[in-house]
Amino acid sequence: MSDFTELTTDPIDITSVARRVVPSECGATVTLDGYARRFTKDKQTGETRETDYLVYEAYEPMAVREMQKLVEQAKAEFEISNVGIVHRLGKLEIGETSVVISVSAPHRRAAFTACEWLIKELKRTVPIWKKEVYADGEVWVEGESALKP
Amino acid sequence: MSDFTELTTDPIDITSVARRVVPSECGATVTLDGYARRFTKDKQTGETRETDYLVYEAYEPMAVREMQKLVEQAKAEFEISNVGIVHRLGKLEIGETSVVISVSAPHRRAAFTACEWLIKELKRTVPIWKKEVYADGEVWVEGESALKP
Amino acid sequence: MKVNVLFFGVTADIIGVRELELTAEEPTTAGSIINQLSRQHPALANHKLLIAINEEYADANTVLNDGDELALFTAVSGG
Amino acid sequence: MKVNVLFFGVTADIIGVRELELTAEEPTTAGSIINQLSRQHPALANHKLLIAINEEYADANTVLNDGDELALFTAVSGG
Repeated sequence: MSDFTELTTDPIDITSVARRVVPSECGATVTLDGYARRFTKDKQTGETRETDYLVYEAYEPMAVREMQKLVEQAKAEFEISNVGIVHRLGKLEIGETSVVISVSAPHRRAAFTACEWLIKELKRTVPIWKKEVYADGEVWVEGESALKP
Repeated sequence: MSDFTELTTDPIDITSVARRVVPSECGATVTLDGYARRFTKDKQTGETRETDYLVYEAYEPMAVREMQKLVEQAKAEFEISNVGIVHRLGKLEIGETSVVISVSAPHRRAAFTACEWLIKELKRTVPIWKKEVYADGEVWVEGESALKP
Repeated sequence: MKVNVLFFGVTADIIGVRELELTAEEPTTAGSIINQLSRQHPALANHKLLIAINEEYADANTVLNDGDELALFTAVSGG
Repeated sequence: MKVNVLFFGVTADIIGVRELELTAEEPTTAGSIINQLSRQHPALANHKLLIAINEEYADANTVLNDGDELALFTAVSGG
């Protein structure tokens, strides 16, 4: 019944994240989930590579602080009730959930808008990195974001 | 790995709905879930009533057809991969999930837009009705929609 | 001709059954069936009714054919 | 003064450790620490680095204080 921002090395259950942000007066929950993809297109070469598994690593205390800041900003900016963000760390098999962001709101419009804003900002500011491991090597993915404005 | 539209009297697991729409090339899934609320504000009187439980009823074959039409329209209009819609029927206790709409897409923007469009249209066109049962009575909720345009 | 009429939620409560087989003169519109039912069940007139014929939305002026399935219900409230 | 420097992902791979305690003359900026590390580990210069001081984003001109925790990492890629 309140906000939460967590890092976990355990599998993430989407349902339980979505349910934990539900206050009794709310009408809708919008949930974004990201997951480990089998195929990734290389932005430079355009080639598609098959991923074996992923590894996520975080600057943990700062990542939690940045996620909490995002929750505070979202609640100040949008008419929403509660926000839950859980990001998985460690090794993820293909298809496993890497991140879940659930937003509850009296009106679903605000929940959609806030959820979309939160994932965009999380990918830009929260110090978490993804390593893609292929049959023939591995690479730390570098984000597209510039320094924080 | 494909689209589905279902009515069920069983509890809905959000995770399994979200996962069933995930193709291996996709990057994001956006999921809307609606659920049985404890408190409802009466639109005429402004009073808040406490609901004991809900009952959903459908014109089942037409409801499935209308949901399938929405999926076809969404896939024609938005750059999305798969859509899953599951609506629960029968008696729902407070907090139980009534509807889940999951949309997967290569780019999350389209998933958000399509998911929001789908729940709006479902509430307007799909022949399903909700009965709210209170301590002192019950009422079939009438939607706000006019006839289908 | 015969028309099968289905009711849901509010309309099922008013009519007291979920399904009726009606016999009507041709041509008959959905609207004339509603009028006929409203005379027997005045509460029906308190609600804005939606109409579906053979599982597709239709309007009150639609002429019915023998064997059609006509569904009468109030504005939907799923979700 | 002493500064604790943390590395993650790409930077940890290049430096070969996840944490270093550096001794520096005052005043020292985050940028000068990066320059010093880049001389020993030229691969660091191939990457655009983000800087955090005591768990807050900062820029290269920020002057460090004794005991600060400086984190150096490439653009984040969570989600």
